[in-house]
Amino acid sequence: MKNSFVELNARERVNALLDTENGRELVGPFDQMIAPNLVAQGIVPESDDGIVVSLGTIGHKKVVVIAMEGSFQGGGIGEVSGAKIIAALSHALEENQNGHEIFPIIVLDTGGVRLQEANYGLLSISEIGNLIVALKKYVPVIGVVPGRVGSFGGMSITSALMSYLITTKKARVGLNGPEVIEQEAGVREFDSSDKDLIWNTIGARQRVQAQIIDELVTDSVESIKSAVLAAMLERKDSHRSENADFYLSLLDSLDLSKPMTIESYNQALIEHQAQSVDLPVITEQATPATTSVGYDWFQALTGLKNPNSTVSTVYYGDSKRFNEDVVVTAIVPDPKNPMYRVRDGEVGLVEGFRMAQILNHIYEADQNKAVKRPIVVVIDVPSQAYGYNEELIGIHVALANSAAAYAKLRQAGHPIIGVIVGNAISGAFLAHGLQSSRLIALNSPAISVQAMSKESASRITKRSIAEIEAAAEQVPSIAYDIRNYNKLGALYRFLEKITDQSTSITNVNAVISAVNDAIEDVRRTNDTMLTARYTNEIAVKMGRVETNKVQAKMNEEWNA
Amino acid sequence: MEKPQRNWDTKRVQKAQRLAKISNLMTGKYVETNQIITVLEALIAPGDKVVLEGDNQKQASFLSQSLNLVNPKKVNHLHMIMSSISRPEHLDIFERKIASKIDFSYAGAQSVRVSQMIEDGKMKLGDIHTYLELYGRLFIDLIPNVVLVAADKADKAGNLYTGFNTEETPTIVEAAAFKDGIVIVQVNEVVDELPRIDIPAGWVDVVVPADKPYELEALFTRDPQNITELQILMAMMAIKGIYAEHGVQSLNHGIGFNTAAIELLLPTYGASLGLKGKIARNWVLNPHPTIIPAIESGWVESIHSFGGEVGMEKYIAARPDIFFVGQDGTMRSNRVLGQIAGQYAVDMFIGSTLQLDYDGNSSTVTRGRLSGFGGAPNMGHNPGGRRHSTPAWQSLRDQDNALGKGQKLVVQMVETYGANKKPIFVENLDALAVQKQAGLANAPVMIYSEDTTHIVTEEGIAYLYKATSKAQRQAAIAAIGGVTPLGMTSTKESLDQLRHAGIVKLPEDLGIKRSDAKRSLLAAQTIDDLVEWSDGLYEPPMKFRTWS
Amino acid sequence: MSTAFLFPGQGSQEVGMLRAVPTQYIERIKKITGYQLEDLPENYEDTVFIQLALLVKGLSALAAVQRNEIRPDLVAGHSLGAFCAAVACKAITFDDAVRIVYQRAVLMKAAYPTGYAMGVIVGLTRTEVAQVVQDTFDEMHPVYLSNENCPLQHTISGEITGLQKTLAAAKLRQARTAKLLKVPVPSHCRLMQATVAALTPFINQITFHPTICPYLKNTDGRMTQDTEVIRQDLLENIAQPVQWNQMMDVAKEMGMNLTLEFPPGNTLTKLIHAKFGERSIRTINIDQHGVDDATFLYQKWR
Amino acid sequence: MEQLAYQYQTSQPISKRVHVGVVGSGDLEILMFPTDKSESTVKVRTGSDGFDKVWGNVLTRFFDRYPISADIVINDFGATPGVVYLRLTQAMEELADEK
Repeated sequence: MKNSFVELNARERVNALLDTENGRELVGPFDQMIAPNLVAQGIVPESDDGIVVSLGTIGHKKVVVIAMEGSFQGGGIGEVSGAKIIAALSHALEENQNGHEIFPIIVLDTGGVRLQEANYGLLSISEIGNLIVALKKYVPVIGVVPGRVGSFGGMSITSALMSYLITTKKARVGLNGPEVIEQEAGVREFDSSDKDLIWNTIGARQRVQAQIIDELVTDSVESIKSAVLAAMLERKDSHRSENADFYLSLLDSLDLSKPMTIESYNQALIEHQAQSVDLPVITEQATPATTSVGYDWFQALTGLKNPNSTVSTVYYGDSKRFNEDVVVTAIVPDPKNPMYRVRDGEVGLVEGFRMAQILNHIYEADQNKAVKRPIVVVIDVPSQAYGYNEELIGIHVALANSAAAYAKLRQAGHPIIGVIVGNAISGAFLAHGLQSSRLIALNSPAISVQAMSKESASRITKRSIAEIEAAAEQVPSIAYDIRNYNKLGALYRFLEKITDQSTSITNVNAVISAVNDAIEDVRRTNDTMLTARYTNEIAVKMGRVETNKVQAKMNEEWNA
Repeated sequence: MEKPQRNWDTKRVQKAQRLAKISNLMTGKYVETNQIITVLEALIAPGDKVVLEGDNQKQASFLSQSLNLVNPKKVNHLHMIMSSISRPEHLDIFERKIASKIDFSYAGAQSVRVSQMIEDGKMKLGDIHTYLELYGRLFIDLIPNVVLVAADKADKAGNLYTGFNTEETPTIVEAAAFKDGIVIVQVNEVVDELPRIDIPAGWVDVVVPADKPYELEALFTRDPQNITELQILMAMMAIKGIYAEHGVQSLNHGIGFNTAAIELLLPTYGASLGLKGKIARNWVLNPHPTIIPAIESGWVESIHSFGGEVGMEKYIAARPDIFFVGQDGTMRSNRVLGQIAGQYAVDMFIGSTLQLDYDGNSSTVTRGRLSGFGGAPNMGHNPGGRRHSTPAWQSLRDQDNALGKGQKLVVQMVETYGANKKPIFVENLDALAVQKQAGLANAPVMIYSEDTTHIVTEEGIAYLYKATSKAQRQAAIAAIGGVTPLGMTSTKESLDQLRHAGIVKLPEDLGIKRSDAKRSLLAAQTIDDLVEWSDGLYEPPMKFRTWS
Repeated sequence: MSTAFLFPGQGSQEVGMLRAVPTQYIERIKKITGYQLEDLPENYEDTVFIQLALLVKGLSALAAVQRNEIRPDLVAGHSLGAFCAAVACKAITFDDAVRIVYQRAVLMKAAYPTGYAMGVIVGLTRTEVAQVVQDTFDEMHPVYLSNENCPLQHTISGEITGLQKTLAAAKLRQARTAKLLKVPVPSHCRLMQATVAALTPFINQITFHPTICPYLKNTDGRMTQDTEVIRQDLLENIAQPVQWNQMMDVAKEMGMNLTLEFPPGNTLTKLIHAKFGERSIRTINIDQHGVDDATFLYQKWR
Repeated sequence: MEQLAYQYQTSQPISKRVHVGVVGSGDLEILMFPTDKSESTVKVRTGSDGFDKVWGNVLTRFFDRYPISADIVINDFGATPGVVYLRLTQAMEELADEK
């Protein structure tokens, strides 16, 4: 009888994939790198923080296998667990850059960001995504979603960045968990108690139809291992995160003003031929096209007057207001958007793919230039879109396209400077902002930086809102305010004196000057990655202490 | 000597009179579905002994619902005899004062209300019987006036097909048909030709097509997904330390995850011990889906079943070498014969329980719940008059006694702490309090200490039959009693002595490595795996569906 | 499908819960009792406010649900919730429920204006809790075993210092949780016997009507449709333990497979999940979904 | 979460470190580290409050039967005493494997 892979725990899964008993676990349980943030909140930690990293071979090819333990805290990514993945992938990247081929294999079983460490999860996931984009230049990054938890949240965005995804029919893959969609959008949008609906929408069998995963295999150690090996040997890559034109033309052909049936979507998908889609055109007009903090800052930073985009929620424009010519990007609300879950400035399907399209256009335009234009990202995104259509089509793929495009530009030498002028939440932030080389933030109490609304976090973690707020007093990463966010070391510059979100001359000048500094800093250090996030002074002292510990440990053990 | 004059056929006359009242409603033996209440009111008299068929699985639900709708002024003070009290209306007829007295065996699904109604005097308790006592007494002093039963199909003449779910229907019908009782049958379907005749028309008085097929519960399906490593460890110990040790050939498994684990380990762990063909060949067993891998890999020679199991029909039909299948190709179950076989004809009974006292008496009755018994008391005891020559039976023989005889193996398998993190071992069984509350003659013990030969916990096996005194017996239970208050009374010294004497064995004594107790050892880990083993013949009901 | 309407009792109240209650209900209460319900934090210390507020919260939701043509197959209310249940099965009218509850609360408060409360112990069996209560009993600071919410969740009622002592002792005997509840009176124990006597003539004046479905009794977990039995249950439940655990067992045995928990909170839904798991009974919580979405769910799953 | 600490006088040193289990629902992980002392220390973090006495009993029974000397770390997510004892004895088997 076949030996189930799904049944195994993370460590067993890793060992099952590797050629017999040749694995060497790195930063394992005996290193006792536990999550202090969990202990501080009265939650039992695990000695490996839910991540198993092993070096070894598959089919005699060198691999690093990384697996999430789904039964520990839903496989959520916190600081330590995130840092283990980041450190492992960093080493894998270095090895490949040095001509030593090593394949990263990632076994996903995760709800995404670990809500008890929220912002650490978001930071880590963006850094993991960046490394995957970099690694794909050398080797395919293979993802396996065996099932139990499946792959959700920010880690689904990560999954869409991977070259090739293998699952069993026991897996589910989606951005927002059913309970969160229900909480945010109501039970009529998505009934989280309706198992048929859930599995028919985001279960792996449908996900193959929807081209969101690449291969469905039977649940056995043998079949998963041979699928992984084949993907490695054949260097399989579906280029899922470079697919904007395909999806934009597809979305154009669909009526998404109401829930689509699964059959009609599948049919549309089969029949669809990718077409190139025109870029959005932004023109000035007499009256503002919308009202939002992000829109105001887009105007202020580009100097455009009442700009109006042919894609009502997505803006970009050249600006001469900085020391160098830059391109400014923004996502804004459209209260009349036919995509009814994307009316308050959320990042939805169109927004993710459009941003990717725009960025790819810039990439191509600058491809042969010695100096790549900086991108200034205006960040005011209240959340990703929570909706049924969004999950059916695969909003995480849209967000991954945007994140991948930002990462690609940065890695090609475009300084990406994010300016947090409004909310920076969850998947929206991962898609639009967190791939920035440097982040700058205003000090307004109206700004929230988080992974999930308090109401949803309360439902998922089974804690009351009062309990969550009390815990935030102890643990800055789960706070919602920008002052606490600054403590994590994630900001290049915290504009403490700007305590409102207005585009007053003083405010705008301060931001422009901070952006100029940031661009110069990136240029000076030739920095194309995100390491500055955890190597700066605040991060080393208090914000990312565990990340640095894990890095040091991994450095010690990788070559041991 | 002057012989008094009397009529010898009063019951027959009375039956004829009753049936005459509905002659205008009858076409042959048939009455219309919508006439059933009138029919019941005419045929059942106040004070009648009525058997209402509620088995473990099959329920005469149309007739029970209809009985609940009769006029209590016409029909009342019924003395109900039911093997299983399973449905709300089984109690509603007492609330409505249609019935007043009950004799039953099992009330798992209605145990709280049964307990309340007996306490409140709404239900007068005859007795709680083991199955065989109840069936037996249908022919002694609980002879029914009317029986209300269910069949799958009837033909025009009134012959019945009960098929897979024959269970106790023929026995109930027989008790009435040959003693001038009235037999009323609900049928799912009327057909021209039956697949086979399970009950002849001559035993049947009234047939009524039901509005809906009778209620049928899948009671014996355990999803392998929920089997834990502890259960696997205990199953390994049982296979090696009991099945192999005693050479158990014929047996019954109680229902539960513990026994499901054993069934799923036979083709893997059992095979690795080279036990195939040597143990567990002949079974009396409900058709547990978890037995499929053992059947498919050639472990099982025969299975006789008490009842059917939803979803197993096609699989069983395709395995007539194993199951009891009629010429028509469908299984016939028989609870009475199964119970007899389980009591008299097997080497071993093994099952779980909810409470064990310090002497090893076991009960599934807990506070406020008068659940009665399933088959366990019949299977789980050693009939004193039995004489058997199988190796397993003989292995328990007292060698010092010239007239000594063997014994049936009666094994209880429990984790020391239950799911609610409370000890399984208790000083006093809840059954005692329930006895007091309900005014029962006997405390509702399921299996008596004197019959229990082995107890298996996650810590080891206690071979209780080897204990020479009550104190030693208790020490043996304590030695495998974990950290329950009883277990904490066991010292290292006591354990060592008991191990030395072979009265207690730990996994290491059996050569079992605890780390091997993994789910990957199960021949099937999911319901899907069972379907695959069965070549797609097993069709799990919706509630066991695995989402994918 | 068999649908049960479930109504929570004291302890479920949350500051701000009256905000969503239509003003006509608040005015009706005022008209009947003269009591002005004001949703101020300090009022949540007062059992009269709490009881009337919970009643109106539950009954206003009930009216909305009834407008959507959802009918119960059985009803059960926990303690004060029993009055909502009695309204839901039409045994008493809204106005009469308000009258009785107001009278009941005033009498309870008068009997124990301060210094008394209830506590909850999780993780011990009823026998174990009874033992703790017995071992720590002190005539001067009396504490009694009260409600059985599920097999491992029981409440105790009595004088505050006594409660604290008993709760501490329960902790030492391995209770998972042992804490005071937001209930400022010692309900459901013999300390309320005089209150029962005082309420008797009042409740006897109320007209009871034939019920539309069975009602589950607080005092002994039985189901009944007998209005006089319901009257006695509503009267005596203040002085007797609520047999919630048994009520839910009986409901399950009667075929309950869908529950609608009325606001505020989700305590009773959580108890159902703890007792029966999350699969066998479908639960709909009105506080979580609102009446409209709850109706949508009811229609979808019924 | 409760953090509990226990100490036992023991006699049999262990030769290597071992790790078993997962901190998932109803389960726990156990790590054993060798020590030079003739005692065992056990640090328990458990998500189920109120079981300190049961933990003491499980450990006492374990060390009574297997008097090893080790520094032990346990992270528990609601395991029953049976599962705790299983994992402890599985750790013992892993220790024996090497020998």
